[in-house]
Amino acid sequence: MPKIADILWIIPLLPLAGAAINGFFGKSWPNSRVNAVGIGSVSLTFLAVLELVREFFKLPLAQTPIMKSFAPWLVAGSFRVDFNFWVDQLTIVMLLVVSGVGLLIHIYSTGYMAHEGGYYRFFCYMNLFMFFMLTLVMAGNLVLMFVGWEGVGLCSYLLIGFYFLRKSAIDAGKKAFITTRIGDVGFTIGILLAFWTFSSVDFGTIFMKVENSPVEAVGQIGVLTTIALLLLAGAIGKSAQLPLYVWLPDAMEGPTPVSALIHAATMVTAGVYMVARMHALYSHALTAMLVVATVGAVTAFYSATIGLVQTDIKKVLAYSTVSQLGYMFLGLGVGAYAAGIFHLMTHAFFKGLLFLAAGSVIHAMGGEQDMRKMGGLRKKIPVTYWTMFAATLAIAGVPLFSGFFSKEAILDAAKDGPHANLTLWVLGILGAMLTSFYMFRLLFLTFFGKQRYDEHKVHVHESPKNMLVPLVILAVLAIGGGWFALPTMIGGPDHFQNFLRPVFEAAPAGTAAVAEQANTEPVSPGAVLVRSLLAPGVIVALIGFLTAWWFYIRRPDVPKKLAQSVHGLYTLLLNKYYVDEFYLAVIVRPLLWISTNVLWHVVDENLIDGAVNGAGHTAREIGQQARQLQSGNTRSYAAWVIVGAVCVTVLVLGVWGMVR
Amino acid sequence: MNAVPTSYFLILSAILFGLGVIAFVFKRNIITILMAIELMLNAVNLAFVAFDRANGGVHNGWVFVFFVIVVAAAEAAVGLAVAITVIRNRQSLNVEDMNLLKF
Amino acid sequence: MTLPLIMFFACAAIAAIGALLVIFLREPIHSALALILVMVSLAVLYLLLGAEFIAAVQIIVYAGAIMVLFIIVIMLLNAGEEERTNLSKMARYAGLPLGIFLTLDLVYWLSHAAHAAPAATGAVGTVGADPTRDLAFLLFRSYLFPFEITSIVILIALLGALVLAKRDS
Amino acid sequence: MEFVAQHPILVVSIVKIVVLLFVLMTALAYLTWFERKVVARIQSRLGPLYVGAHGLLQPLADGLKFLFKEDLTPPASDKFVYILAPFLALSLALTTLALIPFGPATLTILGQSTNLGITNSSIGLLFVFAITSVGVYGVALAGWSSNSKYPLLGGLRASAQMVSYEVSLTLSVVGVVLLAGTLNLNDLIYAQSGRWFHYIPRWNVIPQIVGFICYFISAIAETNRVPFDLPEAETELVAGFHTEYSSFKFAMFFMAEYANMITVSCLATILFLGGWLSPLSSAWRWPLYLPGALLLIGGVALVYDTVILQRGIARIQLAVISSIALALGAICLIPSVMPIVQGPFWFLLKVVFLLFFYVWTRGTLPRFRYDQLMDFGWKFLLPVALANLVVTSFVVLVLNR
Repeated sequence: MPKIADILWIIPLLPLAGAAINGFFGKSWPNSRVNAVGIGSVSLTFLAVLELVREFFKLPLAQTPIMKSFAPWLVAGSFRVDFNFWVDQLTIVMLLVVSGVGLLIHIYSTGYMAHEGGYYRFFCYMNLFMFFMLTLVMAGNLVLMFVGWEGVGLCSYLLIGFYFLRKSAIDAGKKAFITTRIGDVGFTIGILLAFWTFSSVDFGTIFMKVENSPVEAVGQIGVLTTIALLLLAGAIGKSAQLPLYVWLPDAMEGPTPVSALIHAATMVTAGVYMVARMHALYSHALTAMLVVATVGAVTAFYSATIGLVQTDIKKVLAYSTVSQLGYMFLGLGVGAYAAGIFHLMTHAFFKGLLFLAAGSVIHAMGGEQDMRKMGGLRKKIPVTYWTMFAATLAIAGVPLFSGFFSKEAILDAAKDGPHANLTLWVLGILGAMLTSFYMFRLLFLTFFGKQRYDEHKVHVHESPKNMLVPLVILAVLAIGGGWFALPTMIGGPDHFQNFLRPVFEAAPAGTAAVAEQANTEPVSPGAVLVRSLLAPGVIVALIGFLTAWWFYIRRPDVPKKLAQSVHGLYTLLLNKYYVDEFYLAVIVRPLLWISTNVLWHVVDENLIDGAVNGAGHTAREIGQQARQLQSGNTRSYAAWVIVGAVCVTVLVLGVWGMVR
Repeated sequence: MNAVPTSYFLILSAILFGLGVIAFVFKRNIITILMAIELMLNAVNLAFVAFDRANGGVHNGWVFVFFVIVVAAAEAAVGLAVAITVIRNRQSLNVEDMNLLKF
Repeated sequence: MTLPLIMFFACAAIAAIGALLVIFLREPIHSALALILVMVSLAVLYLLLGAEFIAAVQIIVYAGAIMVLFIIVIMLLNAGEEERTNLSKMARYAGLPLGIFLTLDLVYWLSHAAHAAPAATGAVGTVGADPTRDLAFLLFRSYLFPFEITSIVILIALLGALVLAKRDS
Repeated sequence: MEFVAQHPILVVSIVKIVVLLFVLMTALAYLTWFERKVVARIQSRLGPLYVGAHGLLQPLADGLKFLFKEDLTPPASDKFVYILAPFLALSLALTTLALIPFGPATLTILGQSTNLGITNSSIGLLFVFAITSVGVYGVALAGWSSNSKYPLLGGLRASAQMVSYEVSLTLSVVGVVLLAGTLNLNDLIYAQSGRWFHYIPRWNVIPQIVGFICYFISAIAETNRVPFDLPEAETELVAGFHTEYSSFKFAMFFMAEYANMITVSCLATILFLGGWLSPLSSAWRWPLYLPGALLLIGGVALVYDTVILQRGIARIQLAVISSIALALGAICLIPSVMPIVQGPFWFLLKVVFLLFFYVWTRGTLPRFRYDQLMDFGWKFLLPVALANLVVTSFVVLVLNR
């Protein structure tokens, strides 16, 4: 058996094959067979990844990262792009997350989508997404990464617009596509600039060259900073940060598994991954770092506030996703790359779980998404309840749950990391409080209190096995996913960060952060434990929980009063700060006007059409004159032939004669 | 006995070819025009054989004559078939009546 | 004045006259006969050039097959005299002068080419003991592939002629 | 005159041509007599009887008749071609014979050793075919130029038939050429010399029996003879291509047809029956006397006939003929002449045999229908000839290994 490391391409290609098969033949197939192909391919991928991990751990550190080029792709002068893959610890983490969570969600979908039309289409898209995501993660150069980048964008567009009969769905799809595209423009330019600067798009070369170039301090905008910021633009678009976050909430139009896989667990974290992958660059462009951190923190807080008042269960989760992504950016921005990735992983677990659980709830409620029409579901759907509860604890950052470790790591780095920045830290803390508040609000509204739905209309029922199993597995992960860092509670090492160190130690900031993480001043483990239990994050989480409990269990009438008392603020939040309206007025409308009145009516109709028609017209005129030659009389043609013959003979023989 | 100089043959072939060309332009009858083509081919063959003798040695020239003859046969077969069909449709042998293929 | 020369001039005259007749006779069948005359005289010239085999083939294929085909077609369509329409200005004004010019041009250059070419080897006849055998070797050894191709050409021509001439009823 | 002296070959050739032509003409004339007699016997009739003894002067009478008949030329006909056609037919038919070797190269005239035959081309066979292939024109042109329905149809049929059968004719012969490895007729004959088991002559008939049959059938078709005589099928188109012809032009067609018969028979003899080679073992000496002896016996028989049976003019005639026969027999017995005569003797014997075969088929077989004819030619004869060719070439290949 060949080593997976030698045939890395098999990993992304398996899902692609699945997609192709389902896409071409799935239409007439029964669901079971579609499942076999779809899930089969993904699970094979997962196994391949596991095998790869095994081999990877066997490798001596010297031989990592694995860099393999399989074929030249684009070769033009000095510009050369290969199909080359790059596998290091970071990639390993991403691979595990993507393929693992992906597999679980595929399984979940078999239950959730069972009665939907276009079943094969769904799985075809999902597999395609897996393909692109894996390409993105494993890519060894910027261009190949960009392929995956755009590919996942495409798949997300297709899947958001999965119910293409619903206009809202289609619009949401378009919105997602276009919004992210705005960021991608920056990304593309960034790539070109990178090539122009480093005369290569391969990570290896780029990193090497970056290492040898001086660090650009804050406020100093050099080429590295420019590249970093441009790439960041793409990341912001993809990972739904301010100001391009608007597409993500609408993306909830898609089926819930899609929201879970693409818009919570994997795709939206592509930006984070990209920044982490290019950490060398960012560590040398401190301005960019600052921007990253700021964007992250602000987004974290901002979208959390919106999350407070949303009533649609999936919308709440969407905004919480945005804010969690903000946390990741914050982590990256303050140089705690490992922490950021750590949060990425845990978030993949608990947010995926939350979405799936929400999906299960919606499934139970027969498609109802408004939390005000739920309540008291605790007894009806216990499994969903418990899993969701676990996820909520995790995201709220309750100690011993995965979210706690990652979030704490980020906040610590923000408080007293090398790039520490107190304002950002404060924003983070507040965000954390809001997070725990709205999450518990969601939990209480959904599962506690009295039923606010009509018993006879809605027949609440627990979801089938193939939906619950992934829930449970994810719940376990959501709880235990963070225990790599368990020792830190008593001042021990953080295994996750140690594992990632080879990747990030290149970055001075990263190492510093990690080092700082590793040896907080050596006091007794008990003290450390106490401190970590009394960390601000935990406290605010507690506050959030209590407020939520007070509002929605103890005194359910308070929220309304509050809403009336601070009515303006409430509506503002409810309407998401009127950002969409703002964009519509400021950007979309003018753009539309210009493209209609200028580009269309002036440029297209007069200039372009004019040119084209003109060309055609002239050609026709010439033809009109020339066709007179073609009299249709064979003898004339014969005569013409002779003319030609004479010309040739005179020419050839004449010239030949001259030569002789 | 001494041979005929090669140039004589070549000149003859040139003349025949020219006559073929003229016939090709001046005849109105499809079939005759096809004949004119045959005439030209023959002229060429003569040139081939003459040159072959002039060069002596291996008879590559003959081989080409051979191929020319084959092609001529094929050409005659197809050409006449075409002529027959055309004549059937146009009820005329005069090429000047077959002037639909224009403008 | 030697025998070959006499024969050459006789045949050349016959051939040239025949070609002229092809042009000036109006009855297609007469033109065909004139053409046959040309071919036969050419065959004799080939003999004179020592190309017996070619001469035989010339007669068998051209006179014996192709021209027979022509004559049969003429008989089938029973083609009468051709009428002297003159619709094509091009042919009328450009055709004749250019044709004549081409002829003279070729004559001029070919006669020169002949001078350039090695002088005709002495005896009528050929180098190899049995030229026909040589030709056979050439055809089936050196030129085997083209030879096969010609067979395919013939086949295709056959089918084409069949398809074209078949009256679809 | 000294030009001729420079080229004695011319003289020799001319002499040979004259002799051959004379012999051939008589042969043609008496071939008609022969045919009529044989057919008559087959149909249990007596055949020509009154003109001379055994109707032997019948051909002469016919010739005179042809000469003195009025020579009609249809006014609507294309005069030139109309006249050209029969000349073409006859001349071509006769030309072919120029290539036939009647005996081995033993004769010496004007110090030039030459074979019994006018030329000896290295590709004689091809030339024979070349000329026969051109033979179509006589018929076709005749049909066209008469400018009348029946001849036109006859001409079309004739040309189509001849062209089609020419293919299988040629193909059937290629086998022989493969075996001999030459196109020269003499060499073709020499290639057949020798014996199997000391007695069976090495003639091509035995290995090439299929080819022989194919050849003979297509030869009959080629010469428009029964059962392939559709071009002149009386019941359908009066007399076919020569309907409009009369008197001597008609005679020319007539002669051409018989000349062609002789030609193909000669060819068959050369290709398949070992030409002039004697079937008897050369170990014996007595076969040398055979020609003379036979002639003498014939002469004696004629003398008996003259004396006992005939009366009047016939007596004189037969007396002349018998004396000629006896004289010839005597000449053939002269030792110096004897070897020269052997070749022609056997050759003629074989040819006559084949001609008899011709007549025999005519006497017995009915006529084909046109589509049958074509089907037979293309769908049966051609494939068989091809198969024969393939097999032969394979065998040759194996044997040469």
